Amino acid sequence: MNEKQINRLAGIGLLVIAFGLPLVVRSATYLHIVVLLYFYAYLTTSWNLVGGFAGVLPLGHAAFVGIGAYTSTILSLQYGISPWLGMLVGGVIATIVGVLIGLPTFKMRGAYFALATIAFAEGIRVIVENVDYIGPLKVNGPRGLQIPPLETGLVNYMFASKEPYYYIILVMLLLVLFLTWFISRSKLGYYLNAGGEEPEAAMALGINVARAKLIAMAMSSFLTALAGTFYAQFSLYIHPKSIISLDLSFEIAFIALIGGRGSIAGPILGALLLRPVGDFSRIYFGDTLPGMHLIIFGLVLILVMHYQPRGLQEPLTRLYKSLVARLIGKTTGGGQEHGIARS
Amino acid sequence: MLYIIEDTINGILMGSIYGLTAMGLTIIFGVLKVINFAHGSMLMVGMYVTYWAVTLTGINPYLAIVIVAPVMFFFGYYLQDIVIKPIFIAEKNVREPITVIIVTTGIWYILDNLTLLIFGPQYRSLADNPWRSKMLEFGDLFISVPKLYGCIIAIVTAAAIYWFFQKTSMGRAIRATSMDREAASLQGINQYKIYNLAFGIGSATAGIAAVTLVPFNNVFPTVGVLFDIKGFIIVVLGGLGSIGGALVGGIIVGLIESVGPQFMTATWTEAIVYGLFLVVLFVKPSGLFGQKHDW
Amino acid sequence: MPLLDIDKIDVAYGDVQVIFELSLKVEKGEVVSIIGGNGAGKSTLLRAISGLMPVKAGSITFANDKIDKEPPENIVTKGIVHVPEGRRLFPLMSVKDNLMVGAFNKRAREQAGETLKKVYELLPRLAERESQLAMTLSGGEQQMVAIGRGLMALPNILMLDEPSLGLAPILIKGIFETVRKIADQGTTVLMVEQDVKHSLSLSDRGYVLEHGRVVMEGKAADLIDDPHVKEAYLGI
Amino acid sequence: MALLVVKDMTKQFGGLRAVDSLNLQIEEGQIFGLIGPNGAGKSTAFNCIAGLFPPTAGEITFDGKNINGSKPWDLCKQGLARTFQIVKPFGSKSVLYNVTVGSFATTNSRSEAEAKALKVLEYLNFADKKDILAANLTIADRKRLEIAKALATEPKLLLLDEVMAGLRPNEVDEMVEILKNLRNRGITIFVIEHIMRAIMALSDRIVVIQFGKKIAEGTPDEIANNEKVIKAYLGEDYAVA
Amino acid sequence: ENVKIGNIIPLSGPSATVGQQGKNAREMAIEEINAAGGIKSLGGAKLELVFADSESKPEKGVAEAERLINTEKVNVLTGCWNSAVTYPTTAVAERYGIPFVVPVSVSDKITDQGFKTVFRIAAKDSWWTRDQFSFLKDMQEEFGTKVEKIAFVYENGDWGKGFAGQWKELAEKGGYQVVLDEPYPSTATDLSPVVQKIKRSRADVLMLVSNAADAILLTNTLAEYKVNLKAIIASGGGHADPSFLKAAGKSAQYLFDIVEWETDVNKPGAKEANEKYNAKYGQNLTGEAVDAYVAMYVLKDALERAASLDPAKIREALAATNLSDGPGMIVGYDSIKFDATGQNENASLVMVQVNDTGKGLERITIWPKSARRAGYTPVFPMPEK
Ligand SMILES: Nc1ncnc2c1ncn2[C@@H]1O[C@H](COP(=O)(O)OP(=O)(O)OP(=O)(O)O)[C@@H](O)[C@H]1O
Ligand SMILES: Nc1ncnc2c1ncn2[C@@H]1O[C@H](COP(=O)(O)OP(=O)(O)OP(=O)(O)O)[C@@H](O)[C@H]1O
Ligand SMILES: CC(C)C[C@H](N)C(=O)O
Ligand SMILES: [Mg+2]
Ligand SMILES: [Mg+2]
Repeated sequence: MNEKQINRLAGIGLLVIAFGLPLVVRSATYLHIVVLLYFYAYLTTSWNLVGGFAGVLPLGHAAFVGIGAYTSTILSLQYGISPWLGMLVGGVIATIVGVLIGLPTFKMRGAYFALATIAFAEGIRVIVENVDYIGPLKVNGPRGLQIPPLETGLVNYMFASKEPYYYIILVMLLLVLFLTWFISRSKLGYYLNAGGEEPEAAMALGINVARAKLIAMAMSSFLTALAGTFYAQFSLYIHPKSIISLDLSFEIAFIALIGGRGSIAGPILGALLLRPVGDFSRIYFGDTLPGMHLIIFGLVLILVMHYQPRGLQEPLTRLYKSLVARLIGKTTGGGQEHGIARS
Repeated sequence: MLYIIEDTINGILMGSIYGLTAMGLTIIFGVLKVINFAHGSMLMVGMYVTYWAVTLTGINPYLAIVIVAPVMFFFGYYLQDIVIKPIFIAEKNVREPITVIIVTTGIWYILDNLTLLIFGPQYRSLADNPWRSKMLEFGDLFISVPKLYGCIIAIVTAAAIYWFFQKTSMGRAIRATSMDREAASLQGINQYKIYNLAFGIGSATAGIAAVTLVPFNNVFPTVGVLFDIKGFIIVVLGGLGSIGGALVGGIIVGLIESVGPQFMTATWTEAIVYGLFLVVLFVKPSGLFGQKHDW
Repeated sequence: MPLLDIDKIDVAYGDVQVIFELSLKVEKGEVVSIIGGNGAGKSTLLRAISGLMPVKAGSITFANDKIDKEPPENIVTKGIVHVPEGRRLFPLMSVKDNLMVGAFNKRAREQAGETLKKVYELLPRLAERESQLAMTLSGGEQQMVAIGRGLMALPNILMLDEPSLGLAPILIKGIFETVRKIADQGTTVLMVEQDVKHSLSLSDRGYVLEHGRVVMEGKAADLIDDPHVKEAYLGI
Repeated sequence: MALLVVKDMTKQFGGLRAVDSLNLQIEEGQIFGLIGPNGAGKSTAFNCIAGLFPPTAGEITFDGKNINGSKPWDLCKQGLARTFQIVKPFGSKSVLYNVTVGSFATTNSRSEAEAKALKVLEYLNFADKKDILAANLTIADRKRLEIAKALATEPKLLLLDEVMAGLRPNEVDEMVEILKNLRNRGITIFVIEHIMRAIMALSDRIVVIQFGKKIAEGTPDEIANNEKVIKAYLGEDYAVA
Repeated sequence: ENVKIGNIIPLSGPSATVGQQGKNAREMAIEEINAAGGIKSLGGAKLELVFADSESKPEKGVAEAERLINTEKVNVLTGCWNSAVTYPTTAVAERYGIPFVVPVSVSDKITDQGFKTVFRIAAKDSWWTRDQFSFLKDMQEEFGTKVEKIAFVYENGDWGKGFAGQWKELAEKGGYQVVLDEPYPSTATDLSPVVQKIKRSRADVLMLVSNAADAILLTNTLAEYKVNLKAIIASGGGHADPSFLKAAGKSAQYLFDIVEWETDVNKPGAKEANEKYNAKYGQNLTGEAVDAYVAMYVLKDALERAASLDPAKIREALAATNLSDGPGMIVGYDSIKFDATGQNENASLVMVQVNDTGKGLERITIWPKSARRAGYTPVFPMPEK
C-alpha cells in the first residue's frame, strides 16, 4: 500500500463515519451539538478564504451570517419564498456588502483591518437593531424574527428531526472544503497567498492584489451568508444581538486560528476542539458555578496557543504523516521545515 | 445654542475619559503590536480595585489613584510576564503575532467570569460618594464635576506618558523595542521586560481610567465590555500607537454621542460613530495620527 | 587567555545545522576578519555570539565568563556589541535617539553624554543629521548610525556584520577607515565582510569559513596572499 | 528602437526631491546600468518606472506606450518586471511556490506555471533549492530568488535593484554571465548596482546620478574615467578590480 | 422517581443578578415542597431542579432547551426572564410538547403565539402598561395634579420596544401629549445626552424601561441634572433589581415602580417567606423572585393533579390550574388561573414608591389604593429640585 492509497482510505473512512454518525448518535442533543460543530467548521472554512489565504484577519463575519439569515427569513415570512431561494438571494446581497466592505478595508493593514471589520459588523448590527422596516420588509429591529412552524419538508427547509439538518450542513461543509482545496491549488490561491504576505512584491509580479482579495471576499461572504440561512432554519429564530454578534465573529476567527489558519483541515480541527469545550463546560458548570464555563473556554484558548501557536493542524499533520509512514514501513526523514510564518 | 454648548462640553469631558479608557490599548498596541482584547477587563479589574480601595480604606476616590495605578501596573506586568510572554518567545520572528489576540481574549473571558464567581453579579457603586451628583451650575448650564476631574486626569496622564516615552531612557528603549525587537535586544534591552513594562503601563492607565469612572459609574463583572468596542474605535480613529490620537479619538466619539442625540435617537449615534470611523479610515487608513510606516 | 574564546560550537536553525564544531579566538586589541561565501554561516556565528541564536554544543567564553546561555541583553552588558547585517535602525526615531538607545546598558548609560560627543567627532556626518529620522537617511548614513550606535554601548568587542554591504565605492573606504580608527582607539573588532581586500588589509588576523567550518585561519597578510583566498574571495 | 524612455522625470517626497528631471533612454537588447551614491534616488527612479508610485512630473514611455501612473501589475503584464532592493520573498512558501506565483502571469494552469518556474530555476542554477522555504535562504539566495520571480513573468525589460550585493567575486562573475545570457535571449536589462566589478563588466551604457540628477552618461570606460563620477562616487583610488 | 424541572435563566452575563435571584427562589420553594413530602400522587416523588445558563442570549437559551429536553429528559421547563430568550425557547418546548412555565418575561407575544404548552404566571406587557396608565390617572385624581406631557425612554430591546408600543396607544387614548419617545442602548456608558433630552422635553412624567446598569446610571444622571418631573414611572426589571436601590441611593427617592409583588404585601405567609429568604440569601424577595417561587408551587399543584409524568397530562393539569391558597401562594391576588393562551388571567400588579420613612430607602406599596401600606401617603408630584 502506498501513501496515496492510505490517504484515500482515510478520507473514505472519515466520510463513512460522517455520513453514518446519525445512525449511532441517536440523542438529539448530541446531534444538535454536532450540527453546530459542522456549522462552525463551515463558517470558518468560508472565512479562511479571506482570513487564511489572503493573510488578513476579518473579525466581522457575523455580519454575513446575519445578512443571509435575515434575507431568507424575511422573504419566506413575508412572501412565502422558499428559504432555498432566499438563501441564494442572501448570498448575493452578502457578496455585494462584502465587496463594499472590502473596497476600503483592504487598503488597511494588520490590526487596522481587524478592527475595521469589527466596526463594520457592529455598524450593521446597530442598523438592524434600529430599523423596524426597510421599505415593505419587516426587519423587526431589536426584537428579532421568529419562524413559525410550517409544514416540514425539503421545500420549506424545515424538518421535525435533526437528521436532515445534519446532512444538509454536512454536504455544505464538504462542498466548501472541496472548494477551498481547489482554490488553494489554483492561480487565485497563489495570488492570495502572495498578496497576503508581501503585497508590493506580489503587485510587481502582475498581481492586482486588491482585486484578488475582493474576489476572495466576495466568495467568502457569499458562502458565509448561505450558512446564515441554514442557521435561521435550524434555530427558527434570529435576533440581531445573537446572529450579528461579536461573539460569533470571534468564534469563527478563533476556530481558524486554533485549528491552523490557512489550512484546509484547520477549521475542522478547531471546531472539533472548541465547540465541545464550549458546550460541555456550559452543561457541566453552567448551573453550579456561573461563568466557570467561560473561564474554561478562556483557559483552553490560552493553553492551545501556548503549546501550539500555529494551531492544531501542524502537529496533527505531522502525527498523521508519521503514522502513514509507519504503516507503509518507510522511515521518513525528519526534515521538518522551519520558517517565518506570517503574522 | 446653550444646548449645543452644554452637549459639546459634556462630549469633550466624557470623550476625554473615553480616550483615557482606551489609552492603555494604544500603548500596548504601540509596543507589542497586539490588540489587547482584555483591555476592557483590565478596566473592570481597575474599577473593582478602586471600589474596594475606597470602600475598605475610606480614602477620597481620586486619591485612590495612588493605590490603583501601582496595583494595576503590577497586575499587568505579571499577567504579560506569565501568560503572554511565552507566546512572544515562541513566535520570535513574527512582528505582529496574531495568536496573542486569542490569548488576550482568553484573559478577557477568564477575568470577567472569575470576577463574577468571586464577587457575584451585583452592581456596585460607592456608598455616600460625595462626587456622585456634584455639578457646576452656570445658570442653566450644567457641568459634571466628576467628568471634569476625569478630563483633567486624562490630559495629565496623556502628557505624562508622552513625556516618559519621548524623554526618558526607558521610554526610548520602549519605542526602540516597538520598532525592532531583535535590534533592541542587541542594544542591551531585554525585550520581554519592555513588554512587561508596556503592558504594566497600559494596565495602569486602565486603572487610572477606572478611578475616573467609579465616582459616577457602576462596578460589575461585565462593565469592561461596554468600553471595549468603543476603545477599539477610538484607538483606530486616533491612530494605533498614538497617545494624543487616543485622546482625540475619544473626544470625537464623546462629541458624537453627546451632541448627536439632539438630532436623532440615542441608538442611532452608535451607527454614526461607526460610519464616521469607516470614512476616516477610508481617507486615512492609518487613523488620524497613526504612523504610516509603523502601523 | 583570549578575550573571546569560542570552542567547538554547533549552531542550527531548527533541524538544519549550519555551524559545525567551530572554534575561534579573539585577543584583546585585535581586529579579526571572518570571510566566507554566502551561506557559510558568518552571520549565524555572530548571532550565536551575541545570544540571538542558541548554541547547541560547545562553549563561548568572554573574559573568563561563559556566555553561551546568556540572552542578548546580558551579552551587551558584558561588552560584546553586535552591529547586525542590514543595519536594523529604529526607523521612526531620530539619529540622536538611535544613538542614545545604543547606550541603554547600565555601563554605558552614565557616560552616554560623553560617548555621544566622541561618536560625533568620529562620524561628524551624524552630528549634522542629529534630528533626522533614521528612516529617511541614505544607505551610507544608515550604516554610520548603526556603527555609531554600536559604539555608544562602549563595547569591549565590536562585531560588525558586512558594514560595507550596499554602499557606494566612495563610502566603502570611509567605513573601513572608521573601523580602523575604532580599533586604534583600543576597541577589539570582529568583522564579517565580503569585501575581503579591504577588510583583510586592516585586520590582524582572519578566518575563512566554508559550510559552517573554519577552513583556514592565520595572519591577515598571509591570507591575502593565499591562492585559494585569492581565487575564491578576491576574484583574481 | 528605444524600449524605455524616461523624460524629465521628477519625484518629490515632501520637501525632498529624490529624482530631479531625469532623462534616460534604453534600447531594446541593451544592458543599462544606473549608479550613484547612496540616497541618490536610484531605487526611487525604479519605483516610479515600475509603477509603485507615480512620478511627480515627467513622462515614462515603455514599448511605445505612456506608462505614467500605470499600476505595477499592469506593467508586469506588459512585460516590465522588477526586483526589490529590500528583498520581499513570500517567506512562508517554498522557492518553487515563490517562482510559480511569477509564472502565473502568463498562464492560468498550475501545472504549466510550475513547469515554467522550474525552468527558470534551472536556468539560474537554483533548482536544487526549490523546496526550501524562502525565509530560510541566505541574503544572496534571496536576491537570486528575486531574479527568478521576475524572470518567471517573462518580461521584456527587467529592472534589477542591487541583486549582487553580498555575492562573492566569483559568484558575481557567475551572475554576470547569467545576465548576459538573458540579454542574449532578448531581455533588456536595467540594473542598479554598487559592485563595480559587475556593473562595468555588464553594462553597455551607464548613467550616474547624484541628488536625483544625472551627472554623467556613457560607456563603462567613459564613466570610469569621468572626473565628476570619480569625485562623487568612485573615489580617488578606484580601480576596476 | 423524581420530577425533573429544567430552568433556563441568565446566570452569567448582564442579567446575572436576577438570574441568581430566580435560582434562589426556586431552590427555596422546592426545598419546602420536598420537605413537605414531595408529590404525593406520584408516591412522594421529589422535585429536582436542573439549571442552565442562558447568558441572556437567545441562541444559548434555545440550545439549552434542546439539551434539557433531550438529554436531561426534564419533565417541564421554566424560564427565561429575558423576553428575548423566552420567546424562541418556548417554541422549542412547543415542538417537543414539553410544558413550559414562564414565571416572568413580560412580552405579550410569548403567550400570543397560539402555543399549547406555554403558561405565564406574570402579567404581560399590555397589562403592565395598562396599569401604569391607570395608576397615573388615579394619582392625578387623588392629588389634583394634572399631567399632560409624557416622555418615554426605554432600552432598545424586545422588552422596551414592547412597552413603548403599548404606551403610545395608551397615551393617545388618554389624551396625553408624547413629548419624547427615545430608545437607548442598554450598553450605554453615558446617559447624560438622553437625560438632557428628557430635561429639554419639559415632560411632566417620565416612563422608563431599563435593565439594571442603565437604570442606575439614568437615575443618578436625572438627579445630577436636576430634571424636574412630576413623576418617574419605571417598569420593574432593572429598577427592581436588588442592587438598584443600594447603587442609586438617594437619587432613586420618589421613583414609582410597577411590580408584581412587594415585601409589604398583605398576604398570609408573605412576610415569613420574605424573612426566610432574606435570612438565607441576604436580600429581600422581589416580585420577579416571587413569580419564580410561586411557579414551583404551581407546578407542584399541577403534578399532584396530573398524577403522571406524561407531558401531555402535566400540560392538561397546568391548563386546569386554579391555585388559590396553600403554602407558597404569597402573590398579591387571589388565585392563579390560566386562560386559553396560557396567560395567568388573574395576574395583577402593584405600584410602589421608593421613599425613606425613617428606616432608609425602601419600596412602599401605594397602588391600588386597597393595597397601599397603611399610614403612607404617596409623594406626588415629586418636590422641585
Ligand atoms: N532563519 C533561518 N532559518 C533557517 N535557516 C537559515 C536561517 N537563516 C539562515 N539560514 C541558513 O543558515 C546558513 C548560514 O546562513 P548565514 O546567514 O549565517 O550565512 P552568511 O555566511 O552570513 O551568508 P551571507 O554572506 O549571504 O550573509 C545558510 O545556509 C542559510 O540558508
Ligand atoms: N517613501 C519615501 N518617503 C520619503 N523619502 C524617501 C522615500 N523613499 C526614498 N526616500 C528618500 O529619497 C532619497 C533617495 O532614495 P533611494 O532609495 O532612491 O536611494 P538609492 O539611490 O536607491 O540609494 P541606495 O544606493 O542606498 O539604495 C533618499 O534620501 C531617501 O531617504
Ligand atoms: C420585568 C422584567 C422581568 C422583564 C424582562 N427583562 C423581560 O424581558 O421580559
Ligand atoms: Mg550574512
Ligand atoms: Mg536603492
